[in-house]
Amino acid sequence: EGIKVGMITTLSGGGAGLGIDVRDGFNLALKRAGATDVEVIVEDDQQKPDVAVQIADKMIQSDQVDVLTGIIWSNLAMAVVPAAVAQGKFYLSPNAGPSALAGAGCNQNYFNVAWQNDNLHEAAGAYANSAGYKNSFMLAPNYPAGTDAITGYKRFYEGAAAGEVYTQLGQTDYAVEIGQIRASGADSVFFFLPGGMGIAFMKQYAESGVDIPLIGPAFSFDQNILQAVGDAALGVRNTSQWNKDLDNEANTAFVEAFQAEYGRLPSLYASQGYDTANLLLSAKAKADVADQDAFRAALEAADFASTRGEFRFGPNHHPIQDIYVREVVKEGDIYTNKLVGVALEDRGDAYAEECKM
Amino acid sequence: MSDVILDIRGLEKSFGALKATDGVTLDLRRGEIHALIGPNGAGKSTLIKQITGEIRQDAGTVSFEGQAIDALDPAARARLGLARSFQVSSIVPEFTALENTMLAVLGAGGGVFRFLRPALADRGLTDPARFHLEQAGLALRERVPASALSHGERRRLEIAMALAMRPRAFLLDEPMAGMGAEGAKDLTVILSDLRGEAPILLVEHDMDAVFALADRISVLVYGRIIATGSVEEIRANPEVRRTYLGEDA
Amino acid sequence: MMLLSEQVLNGLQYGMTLFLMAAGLTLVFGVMGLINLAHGSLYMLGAFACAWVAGATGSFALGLIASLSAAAAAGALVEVVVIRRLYARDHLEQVLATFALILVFSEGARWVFGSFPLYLTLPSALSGAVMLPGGLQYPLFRLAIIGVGVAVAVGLWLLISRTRLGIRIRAGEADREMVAALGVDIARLYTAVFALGAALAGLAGALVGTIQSVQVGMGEPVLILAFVVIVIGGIGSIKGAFVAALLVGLTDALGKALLPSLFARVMEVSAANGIGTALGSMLIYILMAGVLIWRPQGLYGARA
Amino acid sequence: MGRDAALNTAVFAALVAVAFGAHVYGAPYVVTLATKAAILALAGVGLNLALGYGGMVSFGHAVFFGIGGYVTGIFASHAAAGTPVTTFPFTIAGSAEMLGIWPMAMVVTALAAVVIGALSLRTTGVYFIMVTLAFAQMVYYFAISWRAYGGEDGLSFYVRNSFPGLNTFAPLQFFAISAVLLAMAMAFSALVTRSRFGLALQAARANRQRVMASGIRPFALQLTAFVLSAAIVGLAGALYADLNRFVSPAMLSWHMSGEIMVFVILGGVGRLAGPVAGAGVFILLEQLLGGVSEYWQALLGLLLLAIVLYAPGGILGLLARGMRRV
Amino acid sequence: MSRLLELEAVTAAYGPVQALFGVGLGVDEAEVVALMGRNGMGKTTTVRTICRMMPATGGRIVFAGVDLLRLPSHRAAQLGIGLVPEGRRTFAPLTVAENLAVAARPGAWDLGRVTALFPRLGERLGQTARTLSGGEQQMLAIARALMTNPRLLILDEATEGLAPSVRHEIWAAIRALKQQGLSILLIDKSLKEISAVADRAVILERGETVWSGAMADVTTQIADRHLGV
Ligand SMILES: Nc1ncnc2c1ncn2[C@@H]1O[C@H](COP(=O)(O)OP(=O)(O)OP(=O)(O)O)[C@@H](O)[C@H]1O
Ligand SMILES: Nc1ncnc2c1ncn2[C@@H]1O[C@H](COP(=O)(O)OP(=O)(O)OP(=O)(O)O)[C@@H](O)[C@H]1O
Ligand SMILES: [Mg+2]
Ligand SMILES: [Mg+2]
Repeated sequence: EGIKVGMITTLSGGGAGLGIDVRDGFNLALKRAGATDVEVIVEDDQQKPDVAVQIADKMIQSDQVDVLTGIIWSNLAMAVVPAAVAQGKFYLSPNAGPSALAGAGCNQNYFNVAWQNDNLHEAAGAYANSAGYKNSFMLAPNYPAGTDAITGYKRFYEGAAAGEVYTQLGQTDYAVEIGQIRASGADSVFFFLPGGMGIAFMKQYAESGVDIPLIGPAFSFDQNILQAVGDAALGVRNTSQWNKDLDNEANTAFVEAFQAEYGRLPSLYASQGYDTANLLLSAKAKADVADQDAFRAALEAADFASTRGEFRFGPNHHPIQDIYVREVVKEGDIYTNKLVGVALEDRGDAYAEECKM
Repeated sequence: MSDVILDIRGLEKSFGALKATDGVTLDLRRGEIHALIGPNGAGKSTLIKQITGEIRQDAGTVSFEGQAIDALDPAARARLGLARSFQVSSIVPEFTALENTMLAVLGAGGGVFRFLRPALADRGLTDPARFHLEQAGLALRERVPASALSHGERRRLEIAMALAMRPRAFLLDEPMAGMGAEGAKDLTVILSDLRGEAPILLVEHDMDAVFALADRISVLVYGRIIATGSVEEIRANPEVRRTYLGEDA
Repeated sequence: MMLLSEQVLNGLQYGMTLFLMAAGLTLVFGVMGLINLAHGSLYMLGAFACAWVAGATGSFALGLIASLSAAAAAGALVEVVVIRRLYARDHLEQVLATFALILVFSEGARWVFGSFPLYLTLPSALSGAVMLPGGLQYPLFRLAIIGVGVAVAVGLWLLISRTRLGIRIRAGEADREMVAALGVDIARLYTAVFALGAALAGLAGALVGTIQSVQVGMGEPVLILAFVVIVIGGIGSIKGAFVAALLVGLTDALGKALLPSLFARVMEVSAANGIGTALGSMLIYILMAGVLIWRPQGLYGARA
Repeated sequence: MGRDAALNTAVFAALVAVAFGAHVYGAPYVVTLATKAAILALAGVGLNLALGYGGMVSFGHAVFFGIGGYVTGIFASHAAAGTPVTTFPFTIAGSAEMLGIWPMAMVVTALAAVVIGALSLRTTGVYFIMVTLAFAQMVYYFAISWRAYGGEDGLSFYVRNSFPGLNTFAPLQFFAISAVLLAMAMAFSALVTRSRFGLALQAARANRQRVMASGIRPFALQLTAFVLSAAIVGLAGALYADLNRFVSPAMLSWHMSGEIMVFVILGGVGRLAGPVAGAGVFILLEQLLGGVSEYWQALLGLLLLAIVLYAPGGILGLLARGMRRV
Repeated sequence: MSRLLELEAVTAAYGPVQALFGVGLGVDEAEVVALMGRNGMGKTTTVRTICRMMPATGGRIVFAGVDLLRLPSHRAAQLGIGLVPEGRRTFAPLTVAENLAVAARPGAWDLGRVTALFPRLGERLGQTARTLSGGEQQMLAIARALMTNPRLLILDEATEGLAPSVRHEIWAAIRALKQQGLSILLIDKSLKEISAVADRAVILERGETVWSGAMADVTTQIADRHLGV
């Protein structure tokens, strides 16, 4: 018997690239598995929380989906997930992992297949230690994900803080912050600036004549963004739970199939979409979605070949996984990442203890 | 009670180097039409604006019915009973002639903050408004939007609105302008009757009307009153004839 | 001390960037009186055109030319097809129409260029930092932006206040019908002005896009900032826009640089950071509200 | 006049018919969409009072929408958590009663509007547009960094507030609540705009000088209208928060102000049912086009353009002309 | 004498409301024609149709041999029609000098000559039109029209709001312009002054030409019937 999936994701406007990758990765997995009995309804949330809520209502009330997925942004997830799981739907997160949903607000029907929001930042902190940095300058936008980022970094980073600066959300000019970095005497710069903010920052940083090494989470270094940053990103170390050269069978097959299907290299987000679909398929093979408890148990088993290699869920349904260090390199004409090491092994998250389910 | 309704003393107003009014002293008495004439740019409209409070004077005082009103804003002065007409018609274009006039009635009568009863069904507003439209010769045009009135018709509307305020003193800035020969004739009759109701300070370039109506005339030249007197005195004043009337004889 | 002088320079530089972004809008909004929400889209178009042509040909100069011409052409087209029919109507209908244009431009750009940011980087002659007198390192390209900004400011000011074309544009804003009745082909004049405004938006997009990111949606924040600058300066005043841009740039830079540390003197660091940054984001709006409450017609605006 | 009233009633009736029809045909989502349209139309009716009749083009009305929403969200979340909203200067408990929350939302919004309005009304025209935007942006950035209530992530409260005798979770019943409030707001605004106050207010929009010369202070008129307008928008914000069971700074953003304004203009500025038609048509187009192409927003833009170009005075302007011809 | 301007059975409407129902008039080279009628009878509307500020719905308008009916407004002006509009319509935010520069076209009238005609304007070249007194604005409107060096000057109540002495000067100027061969179409309320300068008169009533003929033939009876004086 089939299963009905509602995918709410961002397909228009400035953030569309991420949603498109998640969707494409998800669809690729279904296609490769020949899963014709999984019906996917995709809707564009326009990156607006209210629209996402209304689409979720529609999918639950009218389409009567069994599983929801697809949301990219934490604030949209916060708007949709609690009400959806309260109505007995499963939600599989292919990207956002706000701490509220990992800790006290966790739910038995909510599974995160990507990471808890802090994870990549924590890994960056761990990497900073191993690289011998003692005095980091930290930079993130002034919103919850930004404060989480710096909190995450500091959770593992043991050195001193040369500066801790929050920027305006959506800021595009970083001359002031770069000036502060220059004056700070830092030996390393940790930054979390997703999307266009990161592009602008790295370009301006490269031109500024400051040459303190940068570290950041994968979000500013994904396949699509790197092409826009260009040389300015070369050599920068960043942390990710995935990379295209991760050596496992599932990943090799995924990267190859994705390129063949869409004519571009897959990104982090595509891999997450792909894993989410495979998790779903693995559970479907074991249990009927109508039998919630059985289906949930099947999901908890996470019995699928992840592109990340080892993958399992912690007690709060968030991944326990390795997080790697990558370096930006140029392969021919294309800017991409190369694995250079492991930052954290078998990392769960800091909020699991608060989760009572 | 004194006969002086409006008392203006030593008004001064400069725009940069230009003295638009330069120590103007003038009064308006019960029952009279006091005409104010003078060359273009002499400061007549500026003087009116200082009386209504649209422009603050640099020096001098304006008292109305014995009370100094220098501290009041235009709305407060209007509520005391000072009504003006504008040299360039100032109407609400999307309102009909009737609604424009109702606005004047409303301002004079008060009770603006009533929210629920339709104004157009409010006889307290519509009746006086219709009456004054009729007076100004616009009875047939009451439902026409003011934006669709011809220039002369707008001038008439301007008059209707001044009348509708039922003020205690009128300040009329060139009411005859644009009225056409016939309109000027009608208006002369209206104003002549009106002075019994409230005195009129009349700024006007139409000398036929001024000479026919005025009880007193003051002549303002470059911010200064150079003469005040009866029609005959002013007509005979050689300086007025030269600088203003432009008559050689 | 070094930091402060660098931040003042950053503020001035950011102000010049803002002016460049606002320049086209001053012309169209301040002088023609048209509320053009699609200004940001033309800015985006310029950046995309530049990135695309520079990418294809390897020449930044060709990219700049492409950005100017693409934006000007789009501007002229928009004026003839849409805007022209709206002059006589309520200002608000222009708002709706140009809002619709944003949707068309943004999604159109995404359709043509894809959803991912584009590559646009500095020409090598202008890349890197130079040493300023006083020992301050400063990116060369930003100095170039300052230069272009000043040139545009002077050029626009001369155009508007000193040429007959400028006089006619302003007269047209005051009374279109009357200007035409005096023998000026106002329709063509406005198309030309709109295209010029668009070209300036496109130029700004190409230049500023070079140091920021070239992607769909990049025009939106610009739009608001540009309006802020023009309004603070006083609508229709090029000088005002220029001064306001510098003022906003300085306020923003110094606010960001100083507020958190100022708050840190009276409270704990992370709280100070949060509050300082929040206040920093609001600062230019506080500035705008303050200026307008104090001078309702803007710094150099004519009192209505 | 009679014709306009008929048109306004017809537009409102169409919205109600859609909702009830959808309920009968078992499409609860369409009922939810109709509810969204009704709530946004309510905000539009509020804005129209300031913008359409008062000539105050506010580009910051999202601030009132958002404040209404946040009041609801804060009260509801405290009610759920069983904590007081504040203990200073006196204790205010959380609440999940719509009838209690609405007046609260309206009062708080109105207070904000008094402050913002009094300062903004020093300016006119485009300056007014931008000052109102400035205030909205300040509140927006404040909300983004206001950790206590979620910051940028917003605030979820999982359950809808309750209305005595109704199950607010049933889409049709919630629609009914919204539609009744919309109808009341429309009736109120119809009365106000025709009253003495409305006459003076509309005059003040077109010609301040004349209004002052008539002895009326435009400032008082406009501030009153601005506050009334804001209170209605605040109520809409409260309902919208309940519809989504969620509030976030997005409700305060300039996009939201712009969207409400677009509904009003699209429907027809200064027309009673304009916002209803505008919100309805916009949401309808969004739904219809969403499935057509990934680039549906471009199509939406083109359709909006067509409406602006060929329907001066918005949708209702077009309908009114159509009726006159018949 | 040749016809410069000819209107035949011109009709025009403001949206759905028809305002002109059949206006005919002609102006010859170097001729002054007065257009007369009570308030709201269509004088200004006629002038607006001639200047193409509003479309005519029917009839014929020919200027200097060119059919104006389909031409845009600025073409009519470029052909040599200069307008002093009702209500002045000076460009408020522009200075006096700029107001004059907007329209200037080469010819006998230039800045020097118009300021000689209106010395007051000469003193106020740098002042914005918004702050001019009413009469000063009127002078500016006339001067502005002259700066276009028109073949036909249309004056719609150009002496409104002017002090008597200035009015005398303007009438003198009109006579001088006529002498120099300029054609003038004139609307004014002062019958006395019109009589002294106009060659012919055309009287409108409810948007229609009801009388036209030599100025000298405008009897008191005609004036009483059509103009109310
Ligand atoms: N705001 C201002 N700035 C500068 N000059 C001004 C201002 N307002 C008026 N003036 C000047 O002050 C003088 C007086 O103007 P006012 O309008 O009072 O004249 P007036 O006597 O009414 O003339 P008219 O009979 O032509 O209407 C004029 O020279 C005018 O240019
Ligand atoms: N903008 C408009 N919209 C609709 N109707 C108008 C408009 N302007 C004028 N009318 C109408 O057209 C008719 C002719 O007006 P016009 O202005 O031509 O009169 P006029 O002879 O110039 O009068 P006046 O001596 O008052 O200037 C009038 O009935 C007037 O109401
Ligand atoms: Mg005057
Ligand atoms: Mg006329």
